[in-house]
Amino acid sequence: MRSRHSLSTFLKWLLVACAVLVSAGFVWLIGNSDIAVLNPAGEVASQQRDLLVFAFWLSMLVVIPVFALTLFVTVRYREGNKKAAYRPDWSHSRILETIWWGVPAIIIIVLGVVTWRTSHTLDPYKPLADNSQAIEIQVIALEWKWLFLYPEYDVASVNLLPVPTNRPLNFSITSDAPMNSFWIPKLGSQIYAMKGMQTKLHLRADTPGSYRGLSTNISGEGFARMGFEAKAMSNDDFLDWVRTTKETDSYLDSKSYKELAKPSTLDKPILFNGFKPTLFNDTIASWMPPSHSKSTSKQEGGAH
Amino acid sequence: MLGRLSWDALPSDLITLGAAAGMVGGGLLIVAALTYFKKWKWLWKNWITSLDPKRIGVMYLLVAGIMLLRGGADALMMRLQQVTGAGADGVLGAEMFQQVFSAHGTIMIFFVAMGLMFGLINIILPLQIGARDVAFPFLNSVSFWLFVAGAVLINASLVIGEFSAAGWLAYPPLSGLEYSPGVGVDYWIWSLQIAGMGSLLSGINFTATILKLRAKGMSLMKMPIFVHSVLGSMLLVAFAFPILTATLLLLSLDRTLGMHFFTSDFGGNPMMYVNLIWAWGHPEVYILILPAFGIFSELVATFSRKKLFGYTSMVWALGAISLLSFTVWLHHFFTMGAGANVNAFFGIMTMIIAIPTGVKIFNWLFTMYRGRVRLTVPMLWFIAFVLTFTIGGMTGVLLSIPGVNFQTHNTLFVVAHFHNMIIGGVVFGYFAGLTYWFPKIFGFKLHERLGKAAFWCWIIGYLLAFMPLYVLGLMGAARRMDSYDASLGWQWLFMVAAAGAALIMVGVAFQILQLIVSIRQRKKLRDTTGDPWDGRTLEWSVPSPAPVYNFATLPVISERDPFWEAKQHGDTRQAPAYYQDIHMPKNTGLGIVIASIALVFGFAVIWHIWWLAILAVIGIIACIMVRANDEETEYVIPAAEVARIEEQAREGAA
Amino acid sequence: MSVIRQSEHTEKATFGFWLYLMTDCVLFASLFAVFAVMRNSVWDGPAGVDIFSLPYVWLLTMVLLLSSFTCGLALIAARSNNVRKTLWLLGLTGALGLVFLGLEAYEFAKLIHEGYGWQRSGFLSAFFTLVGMHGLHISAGLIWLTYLMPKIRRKGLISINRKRLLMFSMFWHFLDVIWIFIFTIVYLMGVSPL
Amino acid sequence: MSKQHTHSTSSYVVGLILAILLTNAAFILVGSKMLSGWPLVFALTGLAICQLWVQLRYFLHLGSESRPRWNLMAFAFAAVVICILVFGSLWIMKNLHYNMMPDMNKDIDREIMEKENIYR
Repeated sequence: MRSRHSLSTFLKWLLVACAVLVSAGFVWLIGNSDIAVLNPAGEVASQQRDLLVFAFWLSMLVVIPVFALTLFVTVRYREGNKKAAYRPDWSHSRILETIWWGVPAIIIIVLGVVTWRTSHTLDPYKPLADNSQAIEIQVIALEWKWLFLYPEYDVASVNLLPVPTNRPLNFSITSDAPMNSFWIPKLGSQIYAMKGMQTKLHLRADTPGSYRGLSTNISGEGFARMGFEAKAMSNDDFLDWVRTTKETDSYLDSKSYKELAKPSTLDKPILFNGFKPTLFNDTIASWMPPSHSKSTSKQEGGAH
Repeated sequence: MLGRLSWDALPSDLITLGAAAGMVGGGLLIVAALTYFKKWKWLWKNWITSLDPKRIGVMYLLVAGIMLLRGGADALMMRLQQVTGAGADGVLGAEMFQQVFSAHGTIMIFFVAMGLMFGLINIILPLQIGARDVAFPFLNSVSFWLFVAGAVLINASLVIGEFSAAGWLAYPPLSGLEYSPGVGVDYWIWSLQIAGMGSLLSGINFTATILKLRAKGMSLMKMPIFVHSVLGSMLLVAFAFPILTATLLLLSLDRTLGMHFFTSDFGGNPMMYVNLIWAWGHPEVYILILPAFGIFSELVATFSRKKLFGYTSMVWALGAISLLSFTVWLHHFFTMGAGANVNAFFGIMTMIIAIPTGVKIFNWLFTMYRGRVRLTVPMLWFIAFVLTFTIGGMTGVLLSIPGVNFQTHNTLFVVAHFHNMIIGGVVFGYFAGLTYWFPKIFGFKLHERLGKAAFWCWIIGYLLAFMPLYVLGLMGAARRMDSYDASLGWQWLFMVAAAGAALIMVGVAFQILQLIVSIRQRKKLRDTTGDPWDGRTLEWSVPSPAPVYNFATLPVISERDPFWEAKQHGDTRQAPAYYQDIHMPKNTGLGIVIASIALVFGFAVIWHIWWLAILAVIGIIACIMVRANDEETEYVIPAAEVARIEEQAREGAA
Repeated sequence: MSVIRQSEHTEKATFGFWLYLMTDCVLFASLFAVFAVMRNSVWDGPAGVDIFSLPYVWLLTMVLLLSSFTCGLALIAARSNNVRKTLWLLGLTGALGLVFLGLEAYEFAKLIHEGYGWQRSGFLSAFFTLVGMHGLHISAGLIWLTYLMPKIRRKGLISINRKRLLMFSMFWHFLDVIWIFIFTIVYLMGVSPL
Repeated sequence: MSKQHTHSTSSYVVGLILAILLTNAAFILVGSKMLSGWPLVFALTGLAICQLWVQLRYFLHLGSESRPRWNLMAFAFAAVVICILVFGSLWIMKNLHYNMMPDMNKDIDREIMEKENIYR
């Protein structure tokens, strides 16, 4: 039985090779700080990393037995192995079937409870439970750059998002472009940016550093170059940044906004020492019925 | 007169020009060859006008194979772009790259996966339920030709005009007139609309076939699992595709008549589009995977020489998956901001699907347990499927948790996940089914060693191509990006992925080679018995290739795996006492005519040639009336002829 | 063709046709969902209450209901092999259908004339598409009828014509079923703001 | 659909009368302004579903076929899918709309904070 021999040798080596590759992969994956999602720098992203890891190991409860069983039955019950039992009509076992309806069901119940709870605790709309003073940031997705407005400090920037660490970041997000998705992997949770609508996102940066931000939703030709830099710094440094930005001499009014909103990509961030206070709401209102800007009490344009 | 159509619509850049020239040239070459070898009449009589589901099935497989090459070429170009896009524009540039990946997704789902699925269903389903035909043979031909018309239209965009650059599901407002004023999105809409109409008709057709044409005695719980899986899948087609039809209709009304369903202003609501397209899109995934599950169930039992384990569980699992697939669609847009309750509900519904799916996997493995497992090529696909699909299922469960999804949505992690399911599940399943049933279709087996070579290229290539994407996704790489900062250090991972894609293409080359070699060695590989694998279900009880009428006398069933049981009792291949006349549907060319007119209609609407569109509508109505007028749609195979054919087959086997 | 084979054919065909009608239900359901979502998306334009006239809709409803009724009677007449009566009732069905279509076309024309076309707002787009889709089906039914009636006149109520008639009646009743939801959701709920 | 021999003119007449009654009830309900808001919506939906049943029963003779009743089952499956699609879409869109309206965000913040027991 030459073929049987070569088959089992082959499978043995395949198994060893796979095990080595997979473990090497894991070691590399865990040790590599480039893996943004697994190396969070903010409160929300940390919780999400923990959730990811938890769910991963939970599903391993099924994955590992399936892998082991697959290899076992393939090798053990291969046709050449006449020593193995053969029962061609055995096709039903209440106990076994109960096990594999039951065990996955229990795992899913556990995961379901966790999902229900974390969907609420990690809801992007939920303000963080943090007593330090939150900072409001308005975000407008443009073709193809990100505009950040700091209403409390009256400064604005494009493709640069300086934030203080250890203070809740309350983002209000809209778009003056096709649908985009606002995401800073190291800080956590992305959410869509859409015209005439406002979405909310609550994050916090815990470690100072420079983090990559991007749009994950295709929004036209320049979409891949729509990245920005989120700079987390101490509160003092942040206030310093506000102060220096205040000293520049470009103001963002309706006219310069219109210019900025034209489709283009940028190589360098732009800073503004101030902006028209109603800019964010005006942008949303420009995609709402004319009556909306006149009287905000009347609600129209959507489902009830 | 010609709407928006002008000379400017012809391609101007080199890559498109080359592809277009290649396509047109290839077409001309085929036409020339057919003319030279005087094969037109043969083609018309035996194939184009045929209403035999086995022939229609083969044509589906052929078209799907050709489209696989096109979609594969797109995939290679995408990988090339992303390898060269590290801090640079890359070989294609953003605009063309976006067209390429939009075409890749659309083609692979609608014209490769759906084509392989309908091909195998057409060939095998009537045989497995002991029927001579499908419920509506003419409708079947119309469905197939509409599918071809859709495929032609999507390829025509390469030569005349442009294709959509808005992704395979074309979210507005990007796909609206405001941001995509060209014809690209219209090509996308109408090729899907036409092919989708064909799929919808097929869904109705096969549902009716299964429910009305089963052999005597084949109750629902005695049907082969493949038939169950097709029933689930076809019900989903029948009830999910109308949503697609409606959604595409509304988008095209926005674009052509200036309506405001999904526009940003005048009260349009793009979120409704996302909602609707996924209400179709999620069941669509299950439409593709269910028949693959069915195929695996058949071949695991056959190649383990053992009854399928837990038949009843399998049926309930299929039913549960079919129904649940309609209740999970929001998990494709957790990040739109619907709130915690909605997200949690749809997340949990999604996870629940993992339970019946897991049950199926364990049942398959326990079918092998205490069996005699032959590691043939279909079995290799199966084992690879179990391993990859389990990984894909695991990442799917991760993605279904909203809290995790917020960190992985729209990244390459998602791309890796669904390729895991679609390649590892759907494609492997259909390849396994193709190898398994090939002798029944053509009368000879496929070359085994070349099949194994193709398999190893596919599986290793697949791992190389998609495992790096999981990692890239976790690194924060968005899907569909044509370039990225070189400093991110992603280029080598994209190179590995590109190498994997290339290896998959080598696998495809092996498959083509396998086909050629098998045809050349068809005498050696001939299946004389009609039962090359020691099969269990009815399709193996007839000669290979199956005669046009499938069964000389319609079988009567008393248990599951009827052919296996018959073999245990030794009563197969007995000539019946007498034969009867058999009624079969006559050939008709109206199917291809209707589809051609539909193609003209689609083209006319895309380019705003309104008079032509109106003419086409009139033409289609006229064709339907002509068909309705035709009251002699069947011909008779006399009993003596049946006896002669059967006798010949029996001699061949002896 | 033998009697048994013909009845098998009819059963298969009517079941297939019923399945098609069910898929059409899902198509309409999608449009209803869109309408329900867009009913307030009037963009400062008219809402349902401003443009719908209930007596007019009532008239439309009655006309269609009657035509559904006469279609059913035609089926019974066909069963008792009364060709003349069948044709007469089918003619009435078609005439009522035509009246319905005319009334609907007039309503559409009036709205467009007043400047409330489908381009005006998301609400009006949804209205025109949903009601127009129903109208399109009615038109298809009328075309079917102009094809079917000469057939019955020429060849009488042979089995294939009976099959055609049965399928037509299913289609026509189905359109009346859809209309129940159109007059309820679009018109009646449209004039009573939530 | 195939076994319709038991149905006669009377079936259609009954159907017609019931349908007219139900239709008129719905129109009168709205015209007389007896109800408004959600109660009206529920009443109208109820009347529509009654009429749906009437027309299916008396015009389309659904449910009178011999077993297995595939027509009825197909209808039931379609009804389930339609309910999931329509009510699912409305639920999703209502939530999205609520969360997207800029003027409502203050309310949303407060609501979530109360529900999640967050105090500042």
